Amino acid sequence: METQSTAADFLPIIFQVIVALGFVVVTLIATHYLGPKRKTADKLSTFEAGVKVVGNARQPFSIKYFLIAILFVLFDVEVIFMYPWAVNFRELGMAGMVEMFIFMGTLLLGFIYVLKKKALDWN
Amino acid sequence: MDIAFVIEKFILVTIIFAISLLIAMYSTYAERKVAAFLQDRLGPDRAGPFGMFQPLADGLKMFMKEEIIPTNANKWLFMVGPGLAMLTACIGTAVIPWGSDVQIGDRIVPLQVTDINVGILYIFGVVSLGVYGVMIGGWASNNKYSLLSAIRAASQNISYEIAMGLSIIALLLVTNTMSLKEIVEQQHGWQWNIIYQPLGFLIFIICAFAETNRAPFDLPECETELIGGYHTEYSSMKLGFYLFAEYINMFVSAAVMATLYFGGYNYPGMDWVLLNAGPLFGPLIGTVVFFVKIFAFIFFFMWVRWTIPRFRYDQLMHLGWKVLIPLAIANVIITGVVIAIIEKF
Amino acid sequence: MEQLLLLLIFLPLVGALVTTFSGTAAKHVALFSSIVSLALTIAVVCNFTPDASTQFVVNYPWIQDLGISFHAGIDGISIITVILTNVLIPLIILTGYKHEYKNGNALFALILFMQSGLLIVFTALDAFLFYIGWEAALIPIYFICAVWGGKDRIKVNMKFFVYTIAGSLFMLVGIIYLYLQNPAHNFDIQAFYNLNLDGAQQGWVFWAFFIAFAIKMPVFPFHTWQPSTYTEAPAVGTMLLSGIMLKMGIYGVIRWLLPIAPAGLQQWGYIVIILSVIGIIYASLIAFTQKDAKRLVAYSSIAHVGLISAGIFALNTQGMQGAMIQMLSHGINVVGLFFVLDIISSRLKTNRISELGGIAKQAPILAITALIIVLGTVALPGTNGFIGEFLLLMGVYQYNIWIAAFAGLTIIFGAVYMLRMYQNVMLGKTNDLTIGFADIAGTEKVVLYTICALIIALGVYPKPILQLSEASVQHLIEQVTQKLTSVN
Amino acid sequence: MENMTHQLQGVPLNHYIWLSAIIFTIGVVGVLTRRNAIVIFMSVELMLNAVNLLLTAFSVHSNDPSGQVFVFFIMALAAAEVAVGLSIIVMVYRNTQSIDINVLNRLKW
Amino acid sequence: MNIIITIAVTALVVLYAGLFKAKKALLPITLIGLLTALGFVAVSWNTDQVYYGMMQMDNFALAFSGITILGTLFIFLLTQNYFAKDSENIAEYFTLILFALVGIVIMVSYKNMSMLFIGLEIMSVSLYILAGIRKSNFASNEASLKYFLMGAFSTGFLLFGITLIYGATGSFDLDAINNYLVGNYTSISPMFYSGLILMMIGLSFKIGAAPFHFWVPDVYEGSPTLIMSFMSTVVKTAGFAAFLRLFADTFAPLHDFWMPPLMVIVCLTLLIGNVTALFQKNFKRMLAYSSVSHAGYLLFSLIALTANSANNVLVYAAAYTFASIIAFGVLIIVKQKTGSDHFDSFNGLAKRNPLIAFVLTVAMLSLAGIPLTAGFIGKYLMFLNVMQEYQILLVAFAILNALVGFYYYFKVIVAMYFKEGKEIELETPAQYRVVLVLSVIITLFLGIYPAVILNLI
Repeated sequence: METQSTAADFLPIIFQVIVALGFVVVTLIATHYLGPKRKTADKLSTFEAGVKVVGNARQPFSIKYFLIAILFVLFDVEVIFMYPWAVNFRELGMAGMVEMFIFMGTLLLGFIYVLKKKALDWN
Repeated sequence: MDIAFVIEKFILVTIIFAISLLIAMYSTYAERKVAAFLQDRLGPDRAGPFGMFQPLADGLKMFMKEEIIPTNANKWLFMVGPGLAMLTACIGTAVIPWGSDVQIGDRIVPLQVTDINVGILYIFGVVSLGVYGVMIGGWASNNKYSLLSAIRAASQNISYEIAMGLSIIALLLVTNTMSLKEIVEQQHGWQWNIIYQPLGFLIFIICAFAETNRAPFDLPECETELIGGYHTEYSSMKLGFYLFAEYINMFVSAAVMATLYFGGYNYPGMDWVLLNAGPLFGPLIGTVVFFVKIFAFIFFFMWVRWTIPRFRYDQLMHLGWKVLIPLAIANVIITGVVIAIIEKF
Repeated sequence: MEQLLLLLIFLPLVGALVTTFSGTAAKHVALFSSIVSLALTIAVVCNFTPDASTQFVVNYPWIQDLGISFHAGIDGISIITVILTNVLIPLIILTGYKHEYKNGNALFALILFMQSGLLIVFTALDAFLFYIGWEAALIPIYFICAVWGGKDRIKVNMKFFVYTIAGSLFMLVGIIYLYLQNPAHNFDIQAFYNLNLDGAQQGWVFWAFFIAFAIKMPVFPFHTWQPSTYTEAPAVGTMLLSGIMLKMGIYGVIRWLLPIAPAGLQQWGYIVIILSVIGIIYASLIAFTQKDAKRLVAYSSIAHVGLISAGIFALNTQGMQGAMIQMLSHGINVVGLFFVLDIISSRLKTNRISELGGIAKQAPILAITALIIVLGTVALPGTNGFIGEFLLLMGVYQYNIWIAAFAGLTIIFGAVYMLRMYQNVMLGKTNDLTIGFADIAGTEKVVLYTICALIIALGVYPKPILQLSEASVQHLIEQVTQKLTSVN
Repeated sequence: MENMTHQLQGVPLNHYIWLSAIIFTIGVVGVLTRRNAIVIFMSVELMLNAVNLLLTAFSVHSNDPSGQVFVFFIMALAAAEVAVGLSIIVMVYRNTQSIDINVLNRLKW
Repeated sequence: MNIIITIAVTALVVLYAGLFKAKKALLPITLIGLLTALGFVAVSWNTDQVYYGMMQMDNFALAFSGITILGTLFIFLLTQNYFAKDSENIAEYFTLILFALVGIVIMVSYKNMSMLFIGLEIMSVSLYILAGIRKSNFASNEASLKYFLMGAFSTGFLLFGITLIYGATGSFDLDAINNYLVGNYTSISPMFYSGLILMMIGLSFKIGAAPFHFWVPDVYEGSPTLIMSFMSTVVKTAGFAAFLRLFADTFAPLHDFWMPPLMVIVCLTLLIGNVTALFQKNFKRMLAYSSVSHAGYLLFSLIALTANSANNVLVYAAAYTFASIIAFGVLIIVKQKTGSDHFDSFNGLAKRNPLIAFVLTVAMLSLAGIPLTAGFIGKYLMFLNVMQEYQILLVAFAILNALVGFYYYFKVIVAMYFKEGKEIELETPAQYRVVLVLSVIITLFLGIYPAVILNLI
């Protein structure tokens, strides 16, 4: 069995976050005041390789990306289930392994389905 | 409240933080030098001896440049983006064991910010958060190229994250713990996990390249297609943050790889060294070894960048989903079965 | 012997099934089936011992878990209604012979189906079975009236249906209540009789049942569905409704309400009687003003039924006997009346009294038979109506002289408006409309002759019928009085 | 160190309950008052997370791992729900160019 | 357990059959799978197996599984010619329905709150998609989105309820919770009460009981008819089984506490469902509201908890399921022909299609609760149950509602038989005829001889 982590073990992480956050904020503020400020309309407009800006960037994009995101959510969450199993692999023994393989088999079925449906083909 | 504990941790955090910044800075320098070496030219050589102060000059320039926030952009998110990218890059180092415990006076100081029992998950979480920095920046810029690049970056990252997670699972089957410290301890001497998990490591390192958006997976920054990538609209230190975050990420992933697969601060014959070098220097030698491994990985990263051409986007997705994920699953199954056979349960 | 009853009940069902699929021969099949039923009825009557016992009993477990069984039998009371049903159904089918119905086989099948339901109602000795039959008889008549009815049929029938079903749902609650009170947890009628309910409980049960029966009969003020439904229904539907269906309510009161909740009856009976008398007067007055002969007969029917219900609720032998005989006579008479009107309307397309007249000259046979039927309806001595109404009035008289006086008015009223109608329709000058009126022939003759024969036969020699029911009625009254004394 | 750990561990259960209840209520109010399908959906997720938090708290409090296992289930199924839900929202968006649920009132009662 | 595995495997096989373009094989595979599952139901009868403390295949679970599987089977038979014109992804729809069925079987057999949740979600998530399978149809989109948002919202309530109950009792196990209630009857944690109420709200959402019903008509109307028939029959039945398992068994000791709010729910459900159904001009929408009102009748059995409550729900659910399947089947045929689901499109149906008219009549009579149909037995048992506690007022209220019900169920009968309409001849595919006739036979058989189903549980 794992050693139980206590809340105190996570405290140093907060220290690190504090340090990093401090650094980031201070630097951002510092650069804000350090740099010169000579603003022109051209400079502030969106850069599209020097060509005139066409439309707004807030528009629908390929559904493929969305599909990838959804698939990620699903697969990643399923993978999460394997972590406790992997850590306790030896304690769970044969039964645990068979069960997890069935689980992975199901997952694989889904994966194959996704592949066959050509959800992951780019062109 | 235990003041000594807090002080100790703050000192350690600051040191690690400084080191990672330093390494990131000099990685930029190293990158140019390596590139120059590989392309048979000199590289930066003006600022200081061998151009040693080049990174400092670059940093200063970042500070002093004009800060531009495009009028169409969403101001707050525009600033949060790079900040978040930097922040997540910086906190990833918290769980990496830099060396075994050193004894300073009576006090035993672990060379690790904290050893939590879900260290690997922590790293994963932080790495996933990094995607937000890119996404937010790309979206807030309100620039089609930035957005497209951000989305590409995000989908690339998440695609490879699955394979990465799966390759780690195979490793966990071997180690039975998620604490990085324990994983390192198990690899005492020369029993590095690379021996048990060569395939896992291969998958992991490929994914690591993709996760850090390094060549050959640097599609989000592909100049020919997307101008500057998700940070097209950025300037000054905000741009600096994105670039920096990338190098820090490289450093972190090198450290993680060294920890997980190459024994961390372990090296053959370390017992003898530890016995003779004393409670302070013995572990520090381990730390040095660890950094050597990290540098080797960083060098490898750079070497690959200047050797292998960039993937096409479809090739990238194809590799991630159709090759690495099945391979990783197969790896898990094989590992499981082999362990089961060896342990005969 | 039991098989006889089962046959009686299920033969029409089989008949209905065959009729549905027999194409153009449907009406013959239906008639054949109903005549076989009639023959069976005669067999039953011949085998019936006129005492208080229940005969031909069948008792099969049906849904045992719920204490429901297929328990049926015939005693002196139910035999009257069984005779009524099985005599009238062939006649009604015959009346339908002349009409060209769309989907005629469905119509005849539904009639037979309904016959089955009615027979279940009249023979059931299990409250649940009774309820099932009650509803089973409703569905076919609903369809008959709504498919083959007049132009307002949909609305009118919905009213009729909702009224009836509302009543029956209350009855269902009453039945469930009794079931729960019954320690044996079944629906057996004898067990229900033996329940010891206190006065208040009986009061509730009384109302639960009474509303259902009152709507069916219909007693004032639950009658509002009736005239329009009768008017809109096709002739066969009207005959079924008025001739047989109406008796379900009366029978229900006698079979279920009286013996189970006599105390409730005692408590609330006076209200019912008053309502009945109000109904009689009200219906008669309305009947006076009717311009449509069919509506007039409908209202007369309410008046007659009012008298029957008053007679029953008077709770004495005369009233009860009168109710029995009047059920039969009224059924026959009213079917006759409606048939006469149907003959007229099918030839002249109208039933408005003012448009008719002088039919007697053109169609003397029709006029004579119609006269006999009208006389029977107005209870002329020597016709069947007389015996029933006389006994009923006697019964009511014993209960309260003033009520009897008011009820007696119906006879006079009835005579006035019926005869006036007869006069206006049959006698008088032949007008343009009635000039080409053809006299009755074929099946029409068969039906009307039979009806007239029955009217006269029952009027002259009612003894066999009275004998059939006497013992049972006597027994019922005894039972009720006994129970009343035990409660009080 | 001991002291600190103790303090961290010693957050009374009631606080968790109140916190979760508040988060949950925020979620409910969000669902009921917002008109944007995505925001509604996020409010729902907030409700689920309140549940997760509370389950974990109870689980630790009563030293019974099943509560945390339940959290896993909730997360997994919430992920499935997210996948389906977002797809539905995208589908609706493609047909209507809007994710305001007020637009979706062609079916009236 | 075999049942769940069978259905799940069938679902996967169907999915893959679709992948390899074996369209003809889809329905046969599905039917074989479902029949096998039914076989397992029959085989495991009276065995009362408990699986790892998570699921209990007692007769209750098996009976409800049987009915839901049978209902699904019928609905599958109605798919003939249905999906083909809508989409290419028939196999996916089949699979989703089967997955939903897996969830349903879990829902009716759970012994642990986590299984309730998982079953519910497996079912719901599948249904969210199914509601929206007409991707370009606006109503379908909207139905899907509404169903999804409401479903997720109610899941939140359910989960919070479960959590509070877990906090109070320290367990998700139904027996343990029950033991807690019995053991600490005098000192039940207030958390438990709030948890119970939240669960009640969550489940009421799911089964569409008022005042949490507002999504039902919209979702039902927007969804494709076939999916609606699945949702309003099989899914609803499962929801009640889940409700019942929890409240009638586990929470039974607290009956006095949760009965009054439930009574309010029942009355509201009946009233709203019936009165609104009355004013509908659209058959499909009328069925949606009528399904709300039937939820009210079904909840009746929980007001007076007796040993028969579960069985009464079973009978009612069976009656309701088969009658509804008929109604939906006919609706699909009519709509395919006339393009409308208003009452008017049924005008004059009886002339050319006596069989269709007859089966629909029987279905309506059953839904209205006329004797000799299964619906009557169902209603009768409900009334009987409540009468046992002498809740006369409630019964009277229900009767009034039943009357209203007659009115709108007869609307379609009126349209079919008594109104003149275009004389349309409907094509009734063979499978439809099988389903319709079988359902009518079941409806009538259960109405005339209900003894077979009365003592199942």
